[in-house]
Amino acid sequence: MALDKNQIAQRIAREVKDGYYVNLGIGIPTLVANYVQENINVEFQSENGVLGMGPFPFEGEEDADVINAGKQTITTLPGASFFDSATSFSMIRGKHVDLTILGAMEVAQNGDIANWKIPGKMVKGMGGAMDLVASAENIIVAMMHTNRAGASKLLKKCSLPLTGVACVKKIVTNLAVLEVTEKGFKLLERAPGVSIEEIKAATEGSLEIDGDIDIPEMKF
Amino acid sequence: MALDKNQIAQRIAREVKDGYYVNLGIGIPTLVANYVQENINVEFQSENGVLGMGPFPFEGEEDADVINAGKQTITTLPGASFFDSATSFSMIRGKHVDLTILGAMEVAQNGDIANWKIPGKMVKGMGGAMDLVASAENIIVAMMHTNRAGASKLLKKCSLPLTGVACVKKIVTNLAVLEVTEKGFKLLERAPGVSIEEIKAATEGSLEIDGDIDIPEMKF
Amino acid sequence: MITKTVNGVQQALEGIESNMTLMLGGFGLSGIPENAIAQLVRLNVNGLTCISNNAGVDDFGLGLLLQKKQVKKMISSYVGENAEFERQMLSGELDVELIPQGTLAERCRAAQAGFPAIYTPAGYGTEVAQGKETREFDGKMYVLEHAFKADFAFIKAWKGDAAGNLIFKGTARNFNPNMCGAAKITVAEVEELVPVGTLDPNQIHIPGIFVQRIFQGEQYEKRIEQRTIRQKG
Amino acid sequence: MITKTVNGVQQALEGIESNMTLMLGGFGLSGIPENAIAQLVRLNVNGLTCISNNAGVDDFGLGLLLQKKQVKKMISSYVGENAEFERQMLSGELDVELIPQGTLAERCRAAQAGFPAIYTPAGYGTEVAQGKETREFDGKMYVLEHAFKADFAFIKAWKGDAAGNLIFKGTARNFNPNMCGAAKITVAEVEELVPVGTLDPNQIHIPGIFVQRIFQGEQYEKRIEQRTIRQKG
Repeated sequence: MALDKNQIAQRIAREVKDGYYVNLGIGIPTLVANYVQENINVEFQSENGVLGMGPFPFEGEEDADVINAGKQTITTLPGASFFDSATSFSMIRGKHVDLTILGAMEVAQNGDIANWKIPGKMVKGMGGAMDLVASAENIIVAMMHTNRAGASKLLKKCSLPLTGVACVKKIVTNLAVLEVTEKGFKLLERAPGVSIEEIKAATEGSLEIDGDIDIPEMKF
Repeated sequence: MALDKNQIAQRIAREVKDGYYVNLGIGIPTLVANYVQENINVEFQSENGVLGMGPFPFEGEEDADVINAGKQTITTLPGASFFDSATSFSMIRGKHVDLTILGAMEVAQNGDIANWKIPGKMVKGMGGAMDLVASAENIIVAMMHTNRAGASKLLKKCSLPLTGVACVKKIVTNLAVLEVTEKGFKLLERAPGVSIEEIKAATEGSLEIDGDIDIPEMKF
Repeated sequence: MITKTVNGVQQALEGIESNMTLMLGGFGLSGIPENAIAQLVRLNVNGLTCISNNAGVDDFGLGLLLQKKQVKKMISSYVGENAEFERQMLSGELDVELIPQGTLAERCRAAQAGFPAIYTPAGYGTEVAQGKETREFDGKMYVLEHAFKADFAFIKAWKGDAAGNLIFKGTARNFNPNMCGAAKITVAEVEELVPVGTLDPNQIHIPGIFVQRIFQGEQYEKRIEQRTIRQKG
Repeated sequence: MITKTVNGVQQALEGIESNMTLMLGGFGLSGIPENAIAQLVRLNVNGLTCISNNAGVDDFGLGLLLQKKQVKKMISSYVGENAEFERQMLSGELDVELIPQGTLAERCRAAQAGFPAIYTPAGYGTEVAQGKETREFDGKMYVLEHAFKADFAFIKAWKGDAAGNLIFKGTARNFNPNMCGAAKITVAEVEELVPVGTLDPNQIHIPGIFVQRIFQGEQYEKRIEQRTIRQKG
């Protein structure tokens, strides 16, 4: 059965290792924070200028001066720090942030990502996404395998304007976990009960499968 | 009579205007702080990371963590701030410091300055001087008109390795105040009792004199 | 000490004219120069180019200038919370240049620090890099981006003193420090103007040299865009 | 929270090898990583390239490494207070690259911030620019200077916590913040390691993400180079 958004987040949380500084994009990536293993130490960075983000505040404790990049009120944990935007992107551009998790409209089999603009529609902007994908060593995309019209979002080549080139390392969708390799999307795991045929059908880009029988179901 | 070092500093102090942020080099420039008019507001920046420098500390109040670019113990005045080296040179490179006063071994009539290296001798380094002269809008050189051997330090062309090109605006020596113009060193003022002939004799570079009789003696 | 205090927002904005380029601090509605924006509305200057990460919401922040059609061009990284903005952009009334957020921050910092341009990897291979010089260093591609040139920078800080020293609070810091000294005139408004000597010289975020004018804002709404909370217990 | 605390200077310098490139904070003898330098002497690694604004004095700071001939090359802006340095330099034992102070700071900051190179006006038209690319922007000439690449950065801060957050004191700040995160491994030594949560998140000079290892130095001499005083009354 295909995963829901929370399950995608839960699966991605397994990629978050002890000692990682992590930047979470808006949408599914934000949910990842809820599933990080409790016995590891992780700090969340938000590009508007905070490291060591905690949960949302209790009612009445919201502070207009303490928000995340989604403009949501947040709290900070002990050891947190605030800083300016240039310093924030120094952390990102300088590869001090270990893992970036973000959503996408399309990913190409060479790792190109498109997630900021649909020609003809209102364009809201790239925010920090272009800096993040141009710099991060490790980028995981969290998204549905297909769009609302049923078309694959894992493509030979992106059709939408790019956010970054050859940068995505891993993709976790409602159907599968895939790695971007030189040969295309390498299938690593299937969602429980989802067949390889289903994944093949939903993937327009080149799908690399090492021995059909061995693709394991996801573990959480 | 030619000026002594304190008198050179005293004359330069008249160039320090209300509201100026000033960077003082080592040597005669350091003395300028003693002569700034009392009724104007000036702040001294030191490139090692302090704005709002005050006088030396009283005995027993020295702090190894509060020094100037000459490595001397200092104090700070109300309104002072400390910052890192990159920020310090942002102030300098970004033209936020209004006036730089520094010493020189040689100045050329096009405004070139040499003050950091004598080939064949031990070279100590340029410190912040190259950043200062490359960036400052207003650079005044404080120096003796001639070197110990009696040779002019105001030259057609510098013979020593340069610190910066076409940057010096004004020179105050023991003999004269001169402005760097397209035609060369324009004589603005003479030291009290020093003749134009003496200044001509001590200046190897092109000396521009607007009507010999009108060159006034320095005022303090 | 050099004094930067001006007598309120009117004096703070003296010299503002139509068709100028302005930098405005803030991320979303957090840390925006509320009093300066209100005065820009009152002065009714127009044809403005605004460098600001976001464009406010319909009835707050830069949205107030957009409502009155005072803005000719926005240079931002994200402008998604503003219906009037969308209308003007789609109708072509408003010119919009979208640039990566880190590039925005660093083009401000370059102006502040006297750098003419920077090489950043952000936007390489995308339409952001179109028409721009690109260059390889150590096998990675970078885009040359130029320092901004602005007439005024409007900054919102938490505390400040007459020397122009500033301290920011929380994530309301954001672009504000990077815009200080990045325009010809930097105008800082603060929630609290404290006596000189009160701020620890060791703990000043922006030394006064980067600020030309400072005043205490009359009031701050500090509106919250997304009030997210959790339940107790 | 990610913990950076190590068990003293020995553990802090694990992985140091001869022929590495090191960054060392400090201006003159102010804000130098005294404990790390002492350990480098004990470890007797040599062939080191040291990026540091100054080179210490004969019997303190980097001078201790020079005495033991552990340094192959110095990259500094000013090296004037050290007789042994002078001897080694003039005899050709020691390679010295002198660069402008602001360029030194910004080449560190470029490494920290992921910029491959910067354009600075400093040194244009001088021998510092020889063999380097120069370029005109808006009628002014600039020199292309590359980000440093270093193995270790040794930082001295005033206070720090287990998360790696740092606060500096006075002008002992200098190059230290710019070198944090500018090398593969950043080792911070502090006068006081305070409990996590003690430092105000608003007042941290360097967030812990830029620091890999932190420890409290055993002792600090904090020698004064030029003790200048005035008379009372």
